Amino acid sequence: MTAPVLSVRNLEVEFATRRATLRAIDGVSFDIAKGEVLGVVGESGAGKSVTGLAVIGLIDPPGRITGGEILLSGTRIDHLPPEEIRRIRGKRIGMIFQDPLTSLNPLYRVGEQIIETIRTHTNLSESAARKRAIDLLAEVGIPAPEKRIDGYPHEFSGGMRQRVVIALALCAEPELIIADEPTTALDVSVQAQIIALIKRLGRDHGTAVMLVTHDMGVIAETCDRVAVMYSGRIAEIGPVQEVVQNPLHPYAKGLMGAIPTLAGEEKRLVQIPGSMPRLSAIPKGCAFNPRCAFAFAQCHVERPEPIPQGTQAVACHLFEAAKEPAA
Amino acid sequence: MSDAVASNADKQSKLPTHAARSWFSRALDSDVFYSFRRSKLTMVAAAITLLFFLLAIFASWLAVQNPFDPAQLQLINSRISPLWTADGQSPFLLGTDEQGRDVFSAILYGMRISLAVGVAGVIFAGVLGIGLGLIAGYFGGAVDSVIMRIADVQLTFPAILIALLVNGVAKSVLGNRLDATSMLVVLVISIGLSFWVGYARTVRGSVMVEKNKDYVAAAQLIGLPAPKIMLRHVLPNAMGPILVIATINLALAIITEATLSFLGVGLPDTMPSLGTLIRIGNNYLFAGEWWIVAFPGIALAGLILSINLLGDWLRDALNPKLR
Amino acid sequence: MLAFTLRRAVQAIGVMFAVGIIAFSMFRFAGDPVNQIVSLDTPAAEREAVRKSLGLDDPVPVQFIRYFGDAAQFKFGVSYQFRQPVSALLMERLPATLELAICATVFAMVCGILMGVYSALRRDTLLAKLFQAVSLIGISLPTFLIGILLIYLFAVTLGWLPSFGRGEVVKLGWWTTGLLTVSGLKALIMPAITLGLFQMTLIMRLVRAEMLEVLRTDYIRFARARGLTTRAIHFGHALKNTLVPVITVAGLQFGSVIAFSIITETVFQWPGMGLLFVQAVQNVDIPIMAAYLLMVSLIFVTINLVVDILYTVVDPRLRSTVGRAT
Amino acid sequence: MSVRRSLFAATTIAILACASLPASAQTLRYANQGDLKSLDPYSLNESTTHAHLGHVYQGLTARDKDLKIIPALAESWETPEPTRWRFHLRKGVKFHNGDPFTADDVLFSADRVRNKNSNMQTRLAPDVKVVKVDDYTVDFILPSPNPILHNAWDVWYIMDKKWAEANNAVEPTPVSATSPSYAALHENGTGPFTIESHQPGVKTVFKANPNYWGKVDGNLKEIIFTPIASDATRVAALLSGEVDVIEPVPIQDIARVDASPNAQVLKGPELRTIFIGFDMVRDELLYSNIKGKNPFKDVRVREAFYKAIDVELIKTRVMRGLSTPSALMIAPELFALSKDFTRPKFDPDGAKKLLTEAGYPDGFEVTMDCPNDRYVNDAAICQAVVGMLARIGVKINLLAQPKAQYFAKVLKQGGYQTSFFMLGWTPSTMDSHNVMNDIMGCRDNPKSSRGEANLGGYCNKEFDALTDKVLVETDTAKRNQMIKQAYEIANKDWAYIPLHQQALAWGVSKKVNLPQRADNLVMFHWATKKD
Repeated sequence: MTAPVLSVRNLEVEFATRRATLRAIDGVSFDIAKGEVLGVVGESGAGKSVTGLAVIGLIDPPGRITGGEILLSGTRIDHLPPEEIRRIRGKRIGMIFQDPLTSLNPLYRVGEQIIETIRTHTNLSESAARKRAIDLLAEVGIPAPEKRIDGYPHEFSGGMRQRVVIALALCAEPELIIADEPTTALDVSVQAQIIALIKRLGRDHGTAVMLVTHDMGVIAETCDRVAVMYSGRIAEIGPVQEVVQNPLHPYAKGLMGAIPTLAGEEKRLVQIPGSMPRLSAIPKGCAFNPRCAFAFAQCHVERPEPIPQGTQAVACHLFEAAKEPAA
Repeated sequence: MSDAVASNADKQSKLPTHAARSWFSRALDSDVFYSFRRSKLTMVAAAITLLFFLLAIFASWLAVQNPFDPAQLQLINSRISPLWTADGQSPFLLGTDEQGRDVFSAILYGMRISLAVGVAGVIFAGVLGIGLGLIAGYFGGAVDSVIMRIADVQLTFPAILIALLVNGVAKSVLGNRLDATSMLVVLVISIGLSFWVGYARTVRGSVMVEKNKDYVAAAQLIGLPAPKIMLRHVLPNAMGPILVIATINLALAIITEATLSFLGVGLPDTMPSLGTLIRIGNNYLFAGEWWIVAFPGIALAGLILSINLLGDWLRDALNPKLR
Repeated sequence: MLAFTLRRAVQAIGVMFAVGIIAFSMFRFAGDPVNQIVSLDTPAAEREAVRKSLGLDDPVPVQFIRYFGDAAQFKFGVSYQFRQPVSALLMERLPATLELAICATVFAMVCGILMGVYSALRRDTLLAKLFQAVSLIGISLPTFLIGILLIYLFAVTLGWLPSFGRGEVVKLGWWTTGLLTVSGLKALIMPAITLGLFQMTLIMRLVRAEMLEVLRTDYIRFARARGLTTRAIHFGHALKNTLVPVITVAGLQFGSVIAFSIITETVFQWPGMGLLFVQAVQNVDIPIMAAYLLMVSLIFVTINLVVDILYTVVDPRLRSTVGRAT
Repeated sequence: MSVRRSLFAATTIAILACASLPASAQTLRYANQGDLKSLDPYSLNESTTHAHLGHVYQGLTARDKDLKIIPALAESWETPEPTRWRFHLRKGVKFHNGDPFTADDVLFSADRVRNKNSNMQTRLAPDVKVVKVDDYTVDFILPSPNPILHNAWDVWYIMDKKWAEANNAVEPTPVSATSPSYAALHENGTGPFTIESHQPGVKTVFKANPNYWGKVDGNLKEIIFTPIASDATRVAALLSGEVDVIEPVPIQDIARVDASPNAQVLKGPELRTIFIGFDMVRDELLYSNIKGKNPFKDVRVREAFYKAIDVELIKTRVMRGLSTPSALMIAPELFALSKDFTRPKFDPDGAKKLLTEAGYPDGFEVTMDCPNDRYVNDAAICQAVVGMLARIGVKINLLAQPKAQYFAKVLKQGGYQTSFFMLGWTPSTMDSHNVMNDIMGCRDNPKSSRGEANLGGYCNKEFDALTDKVLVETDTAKRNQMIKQAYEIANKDWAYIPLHQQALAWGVSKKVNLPQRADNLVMFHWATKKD
């Protein structure tokens, strides 16, 4: 069996502020296999984006990786010198950011930015790179790419710009694409197209995709597996069908309850009372305990570690004892 | 001179304005104080600025003579070198100038004038700029574009030229009745007219942001005057950037006053500000009477440097993005 | 684009008109021009004759219209002190001021941008701190004091550089230049540095602030995520985006540089328009003062216009739209 | 392309090579505070301009190094009758363009200098008839005797009639003209130098005239004149050897210049008298807290002011020893009997007592007008005076202004708007009559030009009668006695407070030998420069 494209083991990321050192990611582990789409879901501040940035080595001071390892196709990349991780970025890992409107340098033509990226990572000549850029634009669904390649970003619509961004991420045929909330800033009508595009490209190129989002609907539609994050930890991880249909973690349950169904049945949305704690005030034990309807004494004392439950894994004391599975 | 300030102001105005928290509580927020305590240089600068202000305020108690009172100047005591030099004489710590004016006393009184002109000029500019900014932002349309076009044009005219113009106009209007007091007013107005743009742009930006918010409409619905409501919300938000502009402008205003004095359109020589002292003292540099220019020069540079340092720190401290 | 340019041009004319009114009224009523023309012992009757011959006894609006009509044709009358047409005097002095202002601006831009970029990219190094210190001193010392100190150090004490004037100049048509002779270049160094220091400081601080801001933008983050080299990110992407507002400000600052040359030219006896203006103020030479004001305003307004148009050229976002919001 | 570029390079090198030639030994570089504005010798009555143009143009008379009147374009003159002066012109003199100098040129110049556009009309009264006797003899016929007719003629420069007519420069440039007259930009004199190039306010280059009619004492082949208004820059230029002569040296920098290895200061008394005056005309002062009366009409107040001012202290402290305290309104060099006068002693107590007697035991307030860029340390002197008067209880509000504003306010055309002022005066005729008539004569007759510069309005008919007698008296000894008598009257009236004659201070390179003249005209045809 080959190594997974991405393997994250016990990742810890800390931010040193002047008052205290905040742990944004605390012991996160997951794998993504070739061609697999892993959804990472959670509320704002749960550590989804930081995880993505940590993988691609873009955690800026005062943040830093303080523990664990990140392996790309079996090779550790979390301790590489800056120049070597730079070579990996864009070439082996592509990244797509949330806001296509601000991800492109407004002063450069779209083509210039794509060609620049291609030539950074390959030995292609200017003209060959340009040809490849046109192909890429065509592939991400930009009409008349040979014309649009000389356009400036402001001449593209939001959806088109996000396609350009995806083309940029795909430039060097990376093994892994990290898409950090790629559709949040887009119109609803465009969101589905972009998600479909990412999914298609992942499949066509055999690229692994880490899709960070807070939109369960997107997860359900797109991903093979899903990781639910809460306060810097993975609460539950498993195949998307399982997690959606049968969430184990009380938090995941709450989240799944929040998916509106297309069928339009009047199923009441389950609201989770309260909000996620600030990093500076994570409670002892299980971070979810103040909001958890099932919390018991142990939850206030001991931090739960992920426990395999079939194809899923869940970090909850309820399952340690495996006493009364929730209804 | 004013351009960079304005562009700073532009940047400031681009900052996300937090919800209508009072500026005061935000300024006293421990973040700001933390960054203050962290920077030794800022603390030194603040101490020096405070010291200069205190020296200026208590000048009449600290000075050995009132350098503005000709009866207290003894020509026989002219051009005495500082106390620690061979020819020094008590009580003239920093020596005396051509008129027998004690340099230390003259610096204290001169600083009082420089600071008074600077502070008053900045306040005048602030009131003018904030007022015009509110008007431009609130009414929008033609009023806005007229005011902002004036601001654009104003920006290209350096303060010194505006000040010369105002001075020229005042001279022709007031003519021979232009005495020291009215000259002070003229200086304040010249400086005020040169520096209002920064405030206007900042405030206008804030108003534009606030204008479309729901609470304004809501306030209007329940019959509250929108301008008043907005004022209450806009000013606290804009206060941080305004404070930064004011600090930097204070330094610029003091330099402008000194430069006007150099060009001979400042206060009369019998009431010298720091700038006038330097202009006069500069004539004695080649003669070896260095103390007449050196100490006022050091005082002026130290004052402006400290204020600029404070302004820099304030800008960084109030701008979370720069941290 | 055309409509935008046209609107700006109309606004520029409006500005010039306003400045014209200020110039005319200010200088018409400041001091009595007749006193400057005749000697002290000239009888009153002759003074009246001079007053009449100058048209100073006409109603003020008539004088204003006449003045404006002449000014539009670059006729500013005859200098009271030099008995020469003001336009000729200004034209003679223009090259000196422009050369000084351009050199000062180039110095300010080159040094300011280099220092600004360095102190933005290497924020915590000793050199960056030194640059910050230099910039603070540059802002905190009055120009005239810097000029005098430079003269004292480099001309009097060390004797390396001339203390005044333009050195040898070469005539190229009506233009005179000091850039082609050794003495001309040497004479340029201190005035250009004195004049440019303040702008350099401004540009340095602006570049540093803009650069820091640009480095935090999404497209820079994305450029890093694309694996571009640090060099390409800093000097390809960040610098170009930094320079757009910097160039605008520097362009607008060119007007200030010309006006600030009043002080520098006085200290270094640089034979430019600023010196002519100061001498005119001292001698109440009204035609020169009024013409200077109009001329400088014209330069300002033109630069403003050019910068506005240039802005749309540099920044593609503005090309297709009507103009930047003010 | 490359050809053009190399051509350009070659040109550049050539230009550089030419331009960097060192200044030769016989080139003198001169910087003055003031500027050479117009080359037309009649367009500006100002001493620096006269000095510059004196290298190029000449008058019928000249003044030697000691200001003695000597022949120049006139070889000799006599007064056959008191109202007729006959001038014998020098033969063989040529203008710079080669035209010969004749009586016609004198007649032309006499008309031109009295033209309405001339700034030098006082050089020759309008009722003087100028008659050509022959090509080299000219008569001046006067309506009444005038023993000092030719006293100010050293700077009445003679112009070439033919040249002026050919170049449409018969009249001096009218102020309202839209283009300058040829004569404002070009010269055609008879003097030892010609002007090679002239940029007003920037640089003027003089070259030695190889065809000069006379003998030149100096050895200069070229003079490069640059105006440098800033004191510090001017001094720096001298100290760094960039110029050979500067005028003036600010008095505080004299020691510095003298201490430098390559320059020194030529000092000497100047003929200008600096004095203080009071408004004695108005019934209520314009600028004072005393209402309803004019304290300066009281002779005791004027005496008190006089005695409250310590002119010796001003000399040592403000003027650094470079002034000559004066008891008279004229410099001792210009009046033979000056030594008969002594200045009343500084006496603050007496002054205080006088003020009390006059009814001002607590003093009063008055504004003093003072220029701040006209005379040596003018504003500083005024400040010192303010301090001294403060000690006898008089509070002075000092209004020190640039000369342009100052003169516009206090002179006749400004309506003599002053209560108390400081002024300086050099009689253009180098004679007391000018002082007595212009600054001390009654100004009560609006038709007469008497007392035009009498800002205080001092008026004593007895004094005026003496003034009129002095004008026509030809016997020097008698004339001097009359002048003395007049000055005694004025002193008894405490009409003015003469302070001092300021000093001349020229900064001169040690390579240059330059005689100094007391009227402050820097004349380089007497200068020599060695390597």
